Amino acid sequence: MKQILIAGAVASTALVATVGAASAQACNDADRVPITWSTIAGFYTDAMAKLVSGFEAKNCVKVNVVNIDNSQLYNKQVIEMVGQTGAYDVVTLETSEKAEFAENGFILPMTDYFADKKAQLDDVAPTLAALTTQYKGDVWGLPYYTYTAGYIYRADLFDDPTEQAAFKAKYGYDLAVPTTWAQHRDIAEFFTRKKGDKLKGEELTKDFYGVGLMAGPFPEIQDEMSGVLWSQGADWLTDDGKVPVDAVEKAMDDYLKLVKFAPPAALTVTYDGVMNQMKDGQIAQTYSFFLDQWPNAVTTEQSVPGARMGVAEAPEKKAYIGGFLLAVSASSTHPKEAMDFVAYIGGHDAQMEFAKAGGTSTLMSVLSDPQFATPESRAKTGHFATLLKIFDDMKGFRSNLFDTPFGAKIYNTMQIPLQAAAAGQITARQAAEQLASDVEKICGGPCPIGK
Amino acid sequence: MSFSQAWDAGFRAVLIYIGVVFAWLGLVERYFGSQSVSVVVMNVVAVALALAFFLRARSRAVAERARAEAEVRALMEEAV
Amino acid sequence: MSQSMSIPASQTRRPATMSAGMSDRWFSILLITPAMVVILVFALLPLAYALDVSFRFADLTRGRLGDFVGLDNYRIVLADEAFWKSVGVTLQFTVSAVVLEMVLGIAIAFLINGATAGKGIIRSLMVLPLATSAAVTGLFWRYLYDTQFGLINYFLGLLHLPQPNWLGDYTIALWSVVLFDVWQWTPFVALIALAGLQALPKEPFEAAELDGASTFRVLRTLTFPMLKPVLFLVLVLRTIDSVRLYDAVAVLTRGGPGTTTESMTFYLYRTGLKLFRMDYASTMAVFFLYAMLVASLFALAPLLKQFSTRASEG
Amino acid sequence: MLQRPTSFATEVLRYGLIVLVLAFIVFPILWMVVTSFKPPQDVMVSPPRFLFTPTLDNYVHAIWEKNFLFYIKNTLFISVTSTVLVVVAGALAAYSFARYNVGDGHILFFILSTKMFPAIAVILPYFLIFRDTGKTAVGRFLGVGLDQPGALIISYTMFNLPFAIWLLVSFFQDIPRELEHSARLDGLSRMKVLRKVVFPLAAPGIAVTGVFTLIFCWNEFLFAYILTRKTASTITVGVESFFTLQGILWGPVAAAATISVLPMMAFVLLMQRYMVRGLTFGAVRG
Repeated sequence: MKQILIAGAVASTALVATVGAASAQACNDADRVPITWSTIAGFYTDAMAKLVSGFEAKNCVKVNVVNIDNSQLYNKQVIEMVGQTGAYDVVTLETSEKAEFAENGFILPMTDYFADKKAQLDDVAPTLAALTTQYKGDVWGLPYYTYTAGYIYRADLFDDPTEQAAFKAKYGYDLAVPTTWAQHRDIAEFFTRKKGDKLKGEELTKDFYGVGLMAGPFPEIQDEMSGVLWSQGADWLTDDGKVPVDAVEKAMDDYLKLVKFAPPAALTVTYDGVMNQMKDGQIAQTYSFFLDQWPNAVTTEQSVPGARMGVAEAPEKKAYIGGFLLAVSASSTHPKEAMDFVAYIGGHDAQMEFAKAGGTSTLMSVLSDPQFATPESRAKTGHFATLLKIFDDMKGFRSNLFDTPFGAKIYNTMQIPLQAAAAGQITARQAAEQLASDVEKICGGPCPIGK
Repeated sequence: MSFSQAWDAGFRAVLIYIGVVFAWLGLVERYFGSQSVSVVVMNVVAVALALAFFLRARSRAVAERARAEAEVRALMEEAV
Repeated sequence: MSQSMSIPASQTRRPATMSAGMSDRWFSILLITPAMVVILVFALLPLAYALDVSFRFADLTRGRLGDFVGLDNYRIVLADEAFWKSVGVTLQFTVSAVVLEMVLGIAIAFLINGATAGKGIIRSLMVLPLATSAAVTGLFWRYLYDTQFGLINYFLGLLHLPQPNWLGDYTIALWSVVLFDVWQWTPFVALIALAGLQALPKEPFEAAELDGASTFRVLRTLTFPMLKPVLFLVLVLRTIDSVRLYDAVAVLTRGGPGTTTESMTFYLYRTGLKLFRMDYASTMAVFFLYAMLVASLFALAPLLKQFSTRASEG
Repeated sequence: MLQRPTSFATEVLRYGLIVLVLAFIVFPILWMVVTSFKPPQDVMVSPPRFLFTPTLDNYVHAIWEKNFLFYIKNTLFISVTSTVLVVVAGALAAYSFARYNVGDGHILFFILSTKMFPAIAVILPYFLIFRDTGKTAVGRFLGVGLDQPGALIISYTMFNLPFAIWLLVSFFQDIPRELEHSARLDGLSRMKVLRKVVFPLAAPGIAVTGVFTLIFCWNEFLFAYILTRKTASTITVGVESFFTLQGILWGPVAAAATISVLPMMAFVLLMQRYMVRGLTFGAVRG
């Protein structure tokens, strides 16, 4: 039954020349249109290679993928855009960069391209679509990978009777997945132990820490703190484009209380450091942490005997939402093929393939596909259910940081005062004030917010 | 004054000019009412200092050359 | 590849009878033309561009260069407190790194120079830190410095010594960067000092030994004076490179924690390539060049005088 | 060199210190090579694992999947060409400064001052220059456009010439002049004097300059990252493909780094013999 259906589907797509005049078969390599896609290297590069060859089979296009380190991607792409070299046809943008690239005319609006493909647009998780694709009424591309944040923890520690009893005795309520940031801090304090103390009844051979933090000199500390800030009802930029110093100070204070329960290396690492610490059995839980790292985190069950990993929504249901957006460069010499590529990679078939390889898809149809909810695929897609809950709870959420053309510049430098405070060099108040003056210097006064 | 000495003195004079501009912008300008006045005064002071340095270097070079020639003449007379 | 190196032999085969003076001048200018062509074009063009941009409003993401703003960029940069802090960090790093590298480098050079066997192996092992880029060796130093997985703290733990947070503790982060720089560049100083030591003529040392001079006197009166030009040159080259510190900070600490290890060039990188304010970046670059020119006028004077006196001995 | 009868104790002390210094210098590289043979689960663990079942997967990953030999080929071509250009142009210029003192030191000062300008402020003008040369047919033919090796070769030649010239001037001045005068009297043309007498004598200086120029080209990151994209990318840019969304692939990056050390070490060993041979030939008895 299934085979016939697929055959039918393939036949219909071949008939309906949806894409490009020359059908795939008649295209020989000589006249393939070359397009370049600049993106970040990843586990899924082999899955990506399959996706790209899938696209090349259907379209008379040659796609070459340029891998750039995530911390350099922003500056490298801007330089190529400013130089109008046309080097990159399809670019990969972070959530905070979309507004800047759109405002400065670096990328092309795709609103009319998607005019007749409404279904594909609506399939993107609405919360994510609002943040990543929309700016000033236009659609600027499709997100193909989401690093929306949730909460990852060692479920075996939470279910251990001795720990549960000790926790209840100390804090007066049951040890369970935290629903408030205060509970999260209690759990962090509770599980911070020295070498020689007991954990689950056994003696610890090395120090154990209650929480893993990304307090290193990378633009991730602000992702962690976004959860607390947004759950206070505040945002990095108020509607009149200024940094709310008091709210940021409070979020920073909460963060500083947690730094005590984190490994000293927290001040030097980003998400891969936290994952290494989790896989080596050094931390009990993360702060609000990128759920796309779930396939990475679940391998703890092999490296740490008796470990079982759990994933849940971040406390108070507020955490960083974001994704990598595929957009078409304004200086591209083949915008039509580039847009087809964006639509293909962000489309259903490619995203299904991507999810099977362990990629965190952005489409509701893929996230809610029953085959990914089965126990066997837990190691790769166990976090999809949580993602659906997060997108549902944060429906209609928008952050001013992602709607200002200065968003990318703020996002790429705001970690400096925050990290200085985490390292104890300045106080939370000074960090908030420093951030406010830095943002004002970047925007040259209050930042313009273009919804 | 040989070309090499002139080049050297000229180069140092330009550095002095730029140095005065930087020092002025950093330290002195805040005491001036209008910026345009301060810029004019700054240029005058900077050019004056640079020129003074260049002229002093030139006069010292000329004097040194004169003394060297005098020495050579003295040696020549001694030899004859 | 870019410009042909061949100076036609026929052109320079002057008959020996031609007065040597004129052809010397032409010959000396001919010799430097290939190098000067490359240097002039590729030094003056960017300098002119940077100077031009430093007088304009230039936010790269706004596309074209902005309009003329006079000295405003200089006023802003001179009043920028973060800029002066990064200058302080750079000076602190340069002084400590260069002093350590020179002292250790020369000591190692003497150590190896006296070694009878295995000089070749020792010399090639010493090139190892430079054999691959700071981007990679720096990465592994970050791995060694890691408080959870690093080896340094693991061995310190075995010896029950305190285990510092090398890159996270803002009081010692800069010293960790200095240690990495010393590890990478001390062998460079040692190798050049060693090449200098081995190029020294033997006769004066044998004579000194005959009249029983103490090793210390030989060092003070013979070895160091003769080594002075090469050592002074290495000092100048190392200082210039240390003041332009970027790689070590970019790979180890990225200026963190906070801005405690943010060198001037890293602050310039952040301003130019993260905030894309090319106007401030060019202004800082011009200011940096000016400061280096003034400093080197004094520092290079003895070396230049020494070069020209030895040249005119001919 | 000092023929003083060295007692056994000082010899032991000397070699003890040398071993200590070499241990400090070699250990981080050794740990990198060890990591290149480690399977992923043994890399990021505490306490650090010294005993493990070695694997070649990292090398397979670096060479085949990340196509690292391509980057090494690029880097070799760019570095060696730049080094040859720098040493030839640098030696000629340095000889002229050492013997004829062209420009009375001012040109020398200007040359070194070009090294004092921060690379970051220079990178954008270079990017625009090479973008425009790349647009012209001649430029593309000569390979000096963006993402072509010529762009990096010119940049590296420009960036290393000042260092090479200053180092070589001091080495040239150590060569006694009598040898040159006698050669000139024998009727050799100037270029022959240079080739037959001066350069062989300055062999150690030229070798050291060549080695370090190659090292600077081999390790450069900023120009390579901005001026290239894929076809002309060097090792330092290639390493970026190991920084993935799942974190740093420590094993493969160690393997790639270990492979990229080999050509450099081979070159140093080659130059090593040349430097020593140059010594014995010269007026200085080894």
